Amino acid sequence: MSANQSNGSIKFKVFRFDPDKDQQPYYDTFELESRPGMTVLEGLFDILERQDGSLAFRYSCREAICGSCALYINGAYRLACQTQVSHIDSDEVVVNPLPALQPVKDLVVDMTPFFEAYHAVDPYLQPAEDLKHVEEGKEYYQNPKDRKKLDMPVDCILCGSCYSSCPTTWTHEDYLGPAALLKAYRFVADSRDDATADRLSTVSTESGIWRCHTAYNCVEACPKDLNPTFGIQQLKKQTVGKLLLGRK
Amino acid sequence: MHKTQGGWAWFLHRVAGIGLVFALGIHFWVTHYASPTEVITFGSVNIRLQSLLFIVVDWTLLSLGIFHGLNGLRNIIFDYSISEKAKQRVTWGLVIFGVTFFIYGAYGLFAFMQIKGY
Amino acid sequence: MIKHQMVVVGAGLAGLRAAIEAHDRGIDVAVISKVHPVRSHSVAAQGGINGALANNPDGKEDNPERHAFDTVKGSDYLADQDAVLIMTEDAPKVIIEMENWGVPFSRTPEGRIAQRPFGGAGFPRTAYASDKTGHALLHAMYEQTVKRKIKVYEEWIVLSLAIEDGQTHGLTAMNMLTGQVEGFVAESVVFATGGAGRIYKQSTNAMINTGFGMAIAYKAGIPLKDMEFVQFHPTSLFGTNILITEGARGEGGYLFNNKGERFMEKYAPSVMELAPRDIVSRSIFTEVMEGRGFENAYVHLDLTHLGEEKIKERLPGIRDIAIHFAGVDPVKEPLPIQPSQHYTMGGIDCNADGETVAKGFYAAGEAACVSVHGANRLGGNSLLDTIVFGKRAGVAVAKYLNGSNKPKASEEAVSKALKSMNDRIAELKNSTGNENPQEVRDRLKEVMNQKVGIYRNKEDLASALKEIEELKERYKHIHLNYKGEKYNLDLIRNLELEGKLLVAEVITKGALLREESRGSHSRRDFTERNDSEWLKHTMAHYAEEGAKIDYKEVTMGTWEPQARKY
Amino acid sequence: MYRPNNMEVFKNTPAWATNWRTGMWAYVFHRISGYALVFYIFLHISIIATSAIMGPETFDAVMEYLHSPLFLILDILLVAAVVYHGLNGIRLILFDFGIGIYHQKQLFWAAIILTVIAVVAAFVLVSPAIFGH
Repeated sequence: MSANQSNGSIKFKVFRFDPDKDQQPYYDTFELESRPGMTVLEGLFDILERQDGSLAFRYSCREAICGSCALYINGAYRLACQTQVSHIDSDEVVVNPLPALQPVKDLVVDMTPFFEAYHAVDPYLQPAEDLKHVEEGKEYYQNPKDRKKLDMPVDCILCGSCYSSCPTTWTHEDYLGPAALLKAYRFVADSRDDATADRLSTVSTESGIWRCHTAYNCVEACPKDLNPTFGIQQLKKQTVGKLLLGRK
Repeated sequence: MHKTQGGWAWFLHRVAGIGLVFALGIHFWVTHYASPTEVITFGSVNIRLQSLLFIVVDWTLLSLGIFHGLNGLRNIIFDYSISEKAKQRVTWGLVIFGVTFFIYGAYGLFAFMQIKGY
Repeated sequence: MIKHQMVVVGAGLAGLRAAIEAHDRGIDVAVISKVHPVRSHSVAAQGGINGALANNPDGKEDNPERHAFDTVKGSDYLADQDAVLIMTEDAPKVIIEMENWGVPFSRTPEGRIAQRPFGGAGFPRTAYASDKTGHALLHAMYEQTVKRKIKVYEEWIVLSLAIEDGQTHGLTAMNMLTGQVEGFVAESVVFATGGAGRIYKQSTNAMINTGFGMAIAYKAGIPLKDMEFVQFHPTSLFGTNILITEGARGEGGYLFNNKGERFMEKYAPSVMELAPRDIVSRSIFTEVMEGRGFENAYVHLDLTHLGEEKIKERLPGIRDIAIHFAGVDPVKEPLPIQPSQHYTMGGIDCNADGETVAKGFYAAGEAACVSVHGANRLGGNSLLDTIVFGKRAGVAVAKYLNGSNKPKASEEAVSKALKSMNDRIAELKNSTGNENPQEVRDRLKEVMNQKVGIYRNKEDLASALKEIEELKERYKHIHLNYKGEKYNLDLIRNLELEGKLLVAEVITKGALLREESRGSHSRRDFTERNDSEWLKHTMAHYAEEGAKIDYKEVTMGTWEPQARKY
Repeated sequence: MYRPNNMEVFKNTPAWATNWRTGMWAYVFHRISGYALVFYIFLHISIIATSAIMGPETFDAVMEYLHSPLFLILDILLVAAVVYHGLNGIRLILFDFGIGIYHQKQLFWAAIILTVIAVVAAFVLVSPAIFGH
């Protein structure tokens, strides 16, 4: 805990920018009362409610499941709601929006390219026709071992941290990015899904899996401790497997 | 229908990479570090290239080195948002450059191999 | 003016399900949501969704009737029994449909959907996806809307309804990114705007659950039903009040007071920790009030005996939450928990097809009150409610729009609403009042927490009502701190504040008038349930001077009210 | 018109200034050594091929010139680049087989340590040639 926090106050240095009005982004510094267990999101609310009503940021669940408040805080990609002020090893909390996306206002960024990539991978279950008729009106069976393969990829909250942290997205605007590719893997790994060939075709392009250079930034950035790189490598492996062996 | 764009390039890049690891190991050891005080001469290269192993190694280095290097460059260029047309141009430009260089390098290699028993 | 046949407001499970159903029936539908769909509060549901699938070996005897009985008993007989039967009969179907749509449910060894025990249920009938069931369901539901390319107006907040002479014409909504208010002309509007948890200081709800949707409908002349029934979840994390799923007790967690006693044996000896939520909440509250809590604020939820493996497999999300937000690892230590506001049983009055008193206006999900939850909702029934009644609303709207006396939405009515909304915003921006809206908001939350909480009495409720009236007066003189256009949270939150005040007033007034204890509504001064006088729904109608309350019959059926013992 | 990667507006936190963790260093070193080796391999082929084509005398003179301490030391840098690029390449191929994705940091450090050993060994081996002049 830093000196500033122990005496009951904490500085928030917050990125401010309205592309319609400001030539340049700038930082505003706010002095806040700190309290035990205070999160960065609570700090932002304090600013909004008590100091500066013009601050813009996204919020919803405040319990690290909705994915609204991914920000770049003191040198790390974090969810503002999940980050306690006292865990930040600095005199001030420096809050930036996700860097690789366009700012709309202050901490709110335009997530359009992120969700375009998500839409591009056909993110919905495409069950096999024969599966559908096994037992009318029943669930598709899936043994617990197959279900276990989904544990990691289904936990994605679409917060955009990985997308923002990936070196390829910094230079390539059409790159699908870690989250969308992990979503593609989520369905490839699902024993109920029958569209693997189509899915692999969709992602094995020059703006898809081959643009992943395993820098692991996505893994470092993920606030849910997921491993998009693992998913992408599985997609590469299966694609090359098909290429060489014509595996179905 | 399964199709892939970039899958072969990616796969061959890795095959070439593995080939280069082995070939370069031999190349470095023999030419630079086995007897570092000795200066390489045309004669010593000529003699070495009598053996099949070194013929294989040197041709491998020439071909895989050019492919792996230029495909690596292509990979880096493709990390930037460029049009499909530009991607094609880059690919063909690199192919032409690579083939030309390979021919030139091959010409050099033949220079060692033609004069037997120098 | 933007035109659609049907506009769904709210992109949680209920809203998306209604939109999907209507889309599949050929309706031109659009969804409006103030957050991206996957940020909706449905995502935070943890424990599971109830349905008599009979997949669990201990639940082979389960069927929709038994599910309905548990629900009715849990509701303290205030639920409409016909609606409950509709829900429980649809339950297995919608759960299987969701599975077919890709929800990664946890599985039994045979590969079928796994089910766990939940409070107030006679059998293990809660289907789950580890402890992130809401997340799994909402993402799959959103994926289906992506598949159908359903238009979603993301980060648009609906501000008012255009309802004239009992006929729906559309609504007005603000594009939060630009601050522009637009009119939407639609023959049919479905409100699936969620609950009102954030009028309480301590709530497990998302920050977006302000009850604004309920208030908009209420102001437009649609009555709110049974609003005094507010569920307090027994186990929220001390401090942040983040939900700790009932599944934690379903998997075998124990509650301990500071004497190390499993105190539930005093309150519900036969089902212990798995009593319905109102009973467990009151028990915890009583323990703390009588000095057997820790730091006079919380008790312990102990999971340590479940073992690391089970916790990591069945409750991984709970473990993450406990570690990140309380610094406690449930594998090693008990969790500090306390009850806090969790669910709004009441809502926009509608029937099992989502129909309200206004033609073309429908409601579904937590914003609606069908009513299937009555005075106390059982865990696992809310996810079920959203999907069953979301779907049914979609069906009903499609039937209505494809019907012969096809209505015509009037553009003038929407223009009128648009103009009055723009005037209202201009008025707020130009206000020179000296009231700080933040003080109003803070005070409201405080009042609700202290005086309209788990235990209630006449004195507290009357004083709360008086204070809310004062706050409403103060609200008229608030000023904004920021008057810009783009993403003006100050403006949006203060427009929502009016809704919060209206909803709070309805809750408090209903609670004050209801002189009995039923389900979650627990009066110190009227401790018994009084079926002869109070077996009826509270209906609140908007009026300028304050809510007008009258009552409506409860639809009974097979089950006659009996004492509610567990 | 939408420009997703306009880093101009993010002068205060450009994306490339974020997240410099192990994997990112591995990636950047791989890129830099890659650039260097592409440049080098064409230089190398040009010099060898040209001098060989010009005849044994020219070749021997060039070789004699390149056997100076300066170039021997530059050779060690070359060893560093080649060994790192090769070992990290093997690391990447292991990932492609699904091996070590959850141990990428350890693999990176293994590559670095082996590179250092190779450089030291190279230095020890050629030091007689360097200091013998």
